[in-house]
Amino acid sequence: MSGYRLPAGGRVNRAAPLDFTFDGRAHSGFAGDSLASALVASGQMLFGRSFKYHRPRGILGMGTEEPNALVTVDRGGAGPGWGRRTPNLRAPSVPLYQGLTAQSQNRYPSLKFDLGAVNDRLGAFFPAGFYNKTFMWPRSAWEKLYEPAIRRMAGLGASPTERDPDHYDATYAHCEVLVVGGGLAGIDAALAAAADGGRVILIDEQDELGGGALSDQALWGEVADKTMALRRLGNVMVLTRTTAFGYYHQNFVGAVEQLTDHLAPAQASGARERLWRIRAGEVILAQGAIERPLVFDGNDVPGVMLSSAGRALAVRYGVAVGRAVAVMAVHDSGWRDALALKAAGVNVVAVIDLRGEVAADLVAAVRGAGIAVHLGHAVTQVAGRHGVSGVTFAPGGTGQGQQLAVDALLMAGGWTPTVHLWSHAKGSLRWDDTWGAYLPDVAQENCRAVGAGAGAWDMGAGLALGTLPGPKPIWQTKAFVDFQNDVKARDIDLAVREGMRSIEHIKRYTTNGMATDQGKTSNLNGLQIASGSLSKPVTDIGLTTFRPPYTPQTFGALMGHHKDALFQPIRKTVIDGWADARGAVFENVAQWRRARYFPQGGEDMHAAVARECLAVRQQVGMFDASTLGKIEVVGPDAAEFLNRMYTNPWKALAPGRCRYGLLLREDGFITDDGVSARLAPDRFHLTTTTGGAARVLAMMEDYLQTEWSDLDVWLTSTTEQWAVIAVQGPLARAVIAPLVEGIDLAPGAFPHMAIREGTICGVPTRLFRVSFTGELGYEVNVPAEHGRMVWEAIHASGQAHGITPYGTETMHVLRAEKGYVIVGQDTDGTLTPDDAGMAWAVGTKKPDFVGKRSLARPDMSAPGRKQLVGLLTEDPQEVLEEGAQIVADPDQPVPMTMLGHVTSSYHSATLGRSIAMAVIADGRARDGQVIHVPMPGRTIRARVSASTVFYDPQGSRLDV
Amino acid sequence: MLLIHCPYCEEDRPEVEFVYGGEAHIARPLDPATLSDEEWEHYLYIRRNPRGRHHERWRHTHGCGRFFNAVRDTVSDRFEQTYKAGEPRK
Amino acid sequence: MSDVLAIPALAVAGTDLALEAQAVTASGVALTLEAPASRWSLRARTAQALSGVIGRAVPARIGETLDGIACLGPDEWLADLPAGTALPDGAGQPVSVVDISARGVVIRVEGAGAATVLSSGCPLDLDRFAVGRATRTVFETVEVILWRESATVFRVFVWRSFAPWLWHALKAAERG
Amino acid sequence: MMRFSGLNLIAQAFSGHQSWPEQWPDKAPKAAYDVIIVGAGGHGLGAAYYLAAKYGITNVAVIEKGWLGGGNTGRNTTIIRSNYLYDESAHLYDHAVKLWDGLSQELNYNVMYSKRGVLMLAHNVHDIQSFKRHIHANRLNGVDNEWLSPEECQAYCPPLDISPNARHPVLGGALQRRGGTARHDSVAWGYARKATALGVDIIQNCAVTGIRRGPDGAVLGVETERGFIGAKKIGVSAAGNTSVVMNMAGLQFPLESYPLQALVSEPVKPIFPCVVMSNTVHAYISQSDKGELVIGAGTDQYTSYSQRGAFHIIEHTLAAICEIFPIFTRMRMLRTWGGIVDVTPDRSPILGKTPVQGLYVNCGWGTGGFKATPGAADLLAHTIAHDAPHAINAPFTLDRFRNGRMIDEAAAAAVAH
Repeated sequence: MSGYRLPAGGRVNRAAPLDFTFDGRAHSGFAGDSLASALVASGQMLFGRSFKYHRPRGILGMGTEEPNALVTVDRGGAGPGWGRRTPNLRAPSVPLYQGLTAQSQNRYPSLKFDLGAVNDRLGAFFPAGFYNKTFMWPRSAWEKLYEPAIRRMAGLGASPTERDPDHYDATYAHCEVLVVGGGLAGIDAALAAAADGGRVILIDEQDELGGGALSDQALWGEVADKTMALRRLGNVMVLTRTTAFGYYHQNFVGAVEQLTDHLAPAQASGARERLWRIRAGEVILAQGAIERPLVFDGNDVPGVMLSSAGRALAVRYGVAVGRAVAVMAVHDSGWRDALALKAAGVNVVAVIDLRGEVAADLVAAVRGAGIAVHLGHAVTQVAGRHGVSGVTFAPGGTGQGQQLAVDALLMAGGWTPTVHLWSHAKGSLRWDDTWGAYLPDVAQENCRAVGAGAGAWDMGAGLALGTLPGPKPIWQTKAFVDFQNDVKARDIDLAVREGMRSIEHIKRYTTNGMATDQGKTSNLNGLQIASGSLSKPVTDIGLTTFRPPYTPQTFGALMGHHKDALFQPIRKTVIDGWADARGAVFENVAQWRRARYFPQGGEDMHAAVARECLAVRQQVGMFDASTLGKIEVVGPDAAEFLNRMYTNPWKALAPGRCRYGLLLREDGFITDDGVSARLAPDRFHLTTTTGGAARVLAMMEDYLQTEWSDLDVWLTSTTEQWAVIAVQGPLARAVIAPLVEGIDLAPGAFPHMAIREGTICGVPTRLFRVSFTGELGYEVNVPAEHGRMVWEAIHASGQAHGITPYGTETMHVLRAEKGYVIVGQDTDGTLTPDDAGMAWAVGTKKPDFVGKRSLARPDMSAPGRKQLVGLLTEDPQEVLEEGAQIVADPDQPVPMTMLGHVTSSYHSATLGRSIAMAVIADGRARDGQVIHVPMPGRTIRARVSASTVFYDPQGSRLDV
Repeated sequence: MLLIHCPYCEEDRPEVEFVYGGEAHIARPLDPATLSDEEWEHYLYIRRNPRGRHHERWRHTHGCGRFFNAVRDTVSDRFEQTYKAGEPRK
Repeated sequence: MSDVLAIPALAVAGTDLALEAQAVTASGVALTLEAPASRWSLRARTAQALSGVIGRAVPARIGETLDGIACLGPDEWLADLPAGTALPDGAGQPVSVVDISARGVVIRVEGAGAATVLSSGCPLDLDRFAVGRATRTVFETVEVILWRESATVFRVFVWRSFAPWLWHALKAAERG
Repeated sequence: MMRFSGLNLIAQAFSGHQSWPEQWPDKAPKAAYDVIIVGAGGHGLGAAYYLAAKYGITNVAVIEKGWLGGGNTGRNTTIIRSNYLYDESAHLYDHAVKLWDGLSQELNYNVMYSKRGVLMLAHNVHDIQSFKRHIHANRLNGVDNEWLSPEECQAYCPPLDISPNARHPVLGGALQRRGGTARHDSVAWGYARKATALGVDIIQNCAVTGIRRGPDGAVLGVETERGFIGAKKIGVSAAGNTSVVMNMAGLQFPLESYPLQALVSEPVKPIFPCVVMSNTVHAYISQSDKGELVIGAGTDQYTSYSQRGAFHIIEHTLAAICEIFPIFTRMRMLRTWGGIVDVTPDRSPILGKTPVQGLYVNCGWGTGGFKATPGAADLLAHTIAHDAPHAINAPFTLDRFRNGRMIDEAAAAAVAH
């Protein structure tokens, strides 16, 4: 026997030794071990430090309930800045692999000698809720002294600080029956369900099926046979190392499968974890039950653990939990465990049971195995700090004590059925006195519980206790309920004394059940203790709600595919690659990326934009406008429909002509705009803003389908059907003329605000003669697949005319020089058409349109509304900051009365000065007035212009 | 993720294909100009927001594209039924 | 390990996902980009009304397909016809015929694991999605039209600008 | 009321903490009160406290259908800030921030108000324009808010990824240094303790089932599971359940109730020093004093009272968090939960009188009610005491939905190009 490894037995592969380190010390174990079993086998009983008092702790359980033995596992990096460190892993759930590197947590400088343990000595000053009562004086010390100190104490392990080289997979799955839990109850349920022929998925969190049966050698054969039977069925999918963590509406269950963390890093390839999003016809929960610790003075000394953990170590892993082991039971299962340990070769010296009477066959069997029996007794004291060195027990817990030299103590406090997923799905629970726990009652979904989780498993009989009886008053004991959060029985008692009467308050006040195990071992004990303190039945105190996840789940798995480049689609036009190759600087607009400007020879944005602007004004520029939203509106009632949607009239628009459309929400505020064309009596080509495309289409569909379903008209998104190339500038016609066929470009034949169909570069085009620059301009629409070719052809044709590609920033400046509004920049969701100076776009004779009635509300036309105006700074070289606020009196005290703000502001190379637009209260009436823009440390003066048009107010450059 | 029966597709489909459309059976007044400010406020903003049985609109946006109505319990989130737009309130 | 290097590279590429001509997913399913075709969005109140205008039979039930035309909704059809096919535009009729040939691309997902790869992001039960069916749905947050050509071939219609993201998301699907 | 202090804590320690009194007594309802507050969250308990402490009205009951602080007060991500755009909002929220400062001392209860700063990230040109607009407006309103470059953002919040290759690169941020967090439960408990010490009754597990009105229409009191309780005035502070309570008085409100989820990670050592919000990526995160990363998710799309949301909301939230903070992909989600948020058409609250005489309301805080707790509570108390709103809450009336004078912060940040 090396260390605590039993000479034989267990499910580990003794032919496959594995080396690993814990806190830098080398250990070895076997394939099939967990980190916990391998460490215990090496004689390591101290695993970590508790959260608040830094008390030394060993393992409590050998499953997902483990609150104490949390470690950090480092799987190595992949170069500088990349790392695979994971904190707070439960050692019993960490499968051992060759080279595993684990560290203990929440201790400094070492696990054995931890300075933080001073908290334990001072524990009397840190009862539940202590932080509410202190750290308030002097007031300034909270920020400077107390809070920083509290924050430094926070946390268990350390967060990763490097990027994660691993990636994560996700999938949906569907089945007729989903079974959660692969113990014998779950296996049987899956076999039965499979017989119906439907798809069955069986999920289990461990690396092999069997659940509790893995700790019972007598059942191994049955588990093996049935597992084989399952694997042979074509309609059953078995997912091991997979945790069903959440049960959502209509049998939607989330689960995470561990794919590589059980392998040595060198053997691991592919995704680290996979998220399963499962929709099941029926869900069968077979989650089993978790053993309850007993609450008594000293129950947290390393070496005191759940009886089931001692059994799992012995039977499943072939590890003795100690050289001399005692069992403190209030439940039959402890007796059975004692026999199992003995059979596995562990020296069990005594079974102590608080009950005066225990089933005679158990007593006889235990006595027969040479184990001392002490009925009607309870452990009253545990000796040792970093490990158990002995226990004292006494009749009734209060009588004359006797000592027992043991180095491990197993607690058999009864069983808590695992009803987490049941509760996620809003299934109701009922209290069961024999289990001393809540059991599933009425399901809200097509779901049932089986096995121990349903209370349908023979775990034996026992008591349900708050605390073991002991010689000391509760407030003098260190009897732990929530081990990780250091919640003691006396904390719960204190909470009750301070007026916390609901279990929710007790939980929040003491933090009982709020540790990383989410109360799997503490909830029921806490409830029983509160029940005692309040002298009320458990059922009157309530139960805290179980919420997903059942066990903690990696952010990475839950984000699935959406990592790095796959986080969100970035939409690019067909011309994007051309711009990218020419060094364009891009900006994100809604989901799109758009070229913002095309710097040349080290230009900054200012210089590039000035050059691009002048080129458009003097020669010609080209611009990728493909991101504009487009909707094709077709049907006999198309014009009628648009007439109802937009503020302006549409019925009289002739085919071949365009119109600017302004769209309001029903509350009267501007939501979108765009130039649209009538292609035929029953066919329109609408444009929307880039960011508004989806919103406008959805809004129009809503009105069409639910208000005006009698109209014969249909909407089709054509945003991505058409690439759009704006060719703008006095030479625009000359640039496109050689490429266009079938369209008479002469001004008389093809005037401003018209559309023609023909071909360009041999491909079909919808050619708009429109301008967002104030210059002669065309917007060339071609099927997207030809967009790049046509763009390059126009660029080539334009070389003779000095054509200049420009981006969104230049587009913004050019349109601002003309006073054209950008919806979303110069307007926000609070401006009416009149506010935006666009009363001209409202068809006053129309009886109705979307938003019209709202414009008649009292406040929508009240004096003092903010109106869009132009602003010219007194210093022509001063460019106001967009978003800067405007006041009438810069000398007033703070808080100042603000009149409005700057919406758009640029240096205009064309005008040789700055220009700006602003929304200002009663702005148009302030024409010519000086207003002030207070900036930090100085104030800028500017003059209001009721008109926002700074360039070519007659529009003469358009009509050429 | 809810599972929603689309009355047009005649199938249960996942919630992510649908867009919620707010309370159902609030018809846009035929002649808004004749409404008082209070009546117009009621149309625009006032909602029953019941705890329990709720008539609501959904659109199978990423499916058949149609708006339809549903009756759902807002406490359990369970759908009682769904029905096509234009059918009377259930 | 190649995947360790690949993922950071993808992150740096960040905004630069591009379509290759052909790709294979981690689980061995082939992805190809189909050649352009003639595609229309067709709308009418009934199948008969539409059929009368375009001179072709169209399926009447949502989800059914017939000779390159899929019924997507009670008033909506997708026509996916050989390149160069012409359809009447239905002028003056209570129908809508809109050319969307260039609006999107079709990613062909082919192989024994095709349904599995698609299930990585599509929430529909593809085991129950019969050959010959078509429907609009989503792959994660991206809208697609799924058309099952055979047990092992799905055609995924997606708007052009979403195609690179979808292509790489499919390529990344690990489940085999 | 026993005074809380470090000295007292030490003294109590030597007697085993046996003598701490109840923080608030459990009261049976009296036949009638001057004022009844419906809803014992931070807002309702605070209103009761200010009624007693500032306005001398102590014959007050707070009636709660569950346990005090069990609604949105105990379910939010505890972000406190006041850097709102409009004067009305900035004054409202800054009133609250001023009360947060000193609340621990005022209540003799440490609510752990932590001025660690709230950093809002700008990811595109539109964000920059919008944030600059906020910053300038805040400055002229006397509310602190400052612009940080991407490098300054990272210096303030080291885990932040400011790589220009990110899908939504960080172009800068707006930092309100006075912003931060507080301990949510302590706020409710602190108000409850101090209010009861001043004579307020807190009646828990007592659902209001009706509001009784007299022949003149004015309120007479509330029907409850434990019988009728008379009241001259009733203040409703019922968050997601406001529509239900208002229906009892015959009123229909411009409100809809949506599920809102939040989550925490396992606790880790200090790594995240401030609060970061990104509206573009939809991520909200801070680290609690216990070490958990506290993360706010989005609302579900449909109305619901189930206090339960969909899983895909969580998927999107964590993807967003990991996009901005890629080092957190190996962190693990410990607990998720849901609340019910009541949302008005302009996403600003309704705080003031109702058309029913004697009935007052404080609702519509949507996802942002916690930060306003002391301010809203004080203003509700003021409005009840004077039967008239304070100047700060005067704009937040119901009328605005009739006359169109909305206070729409979200619309002001409209995105379109």
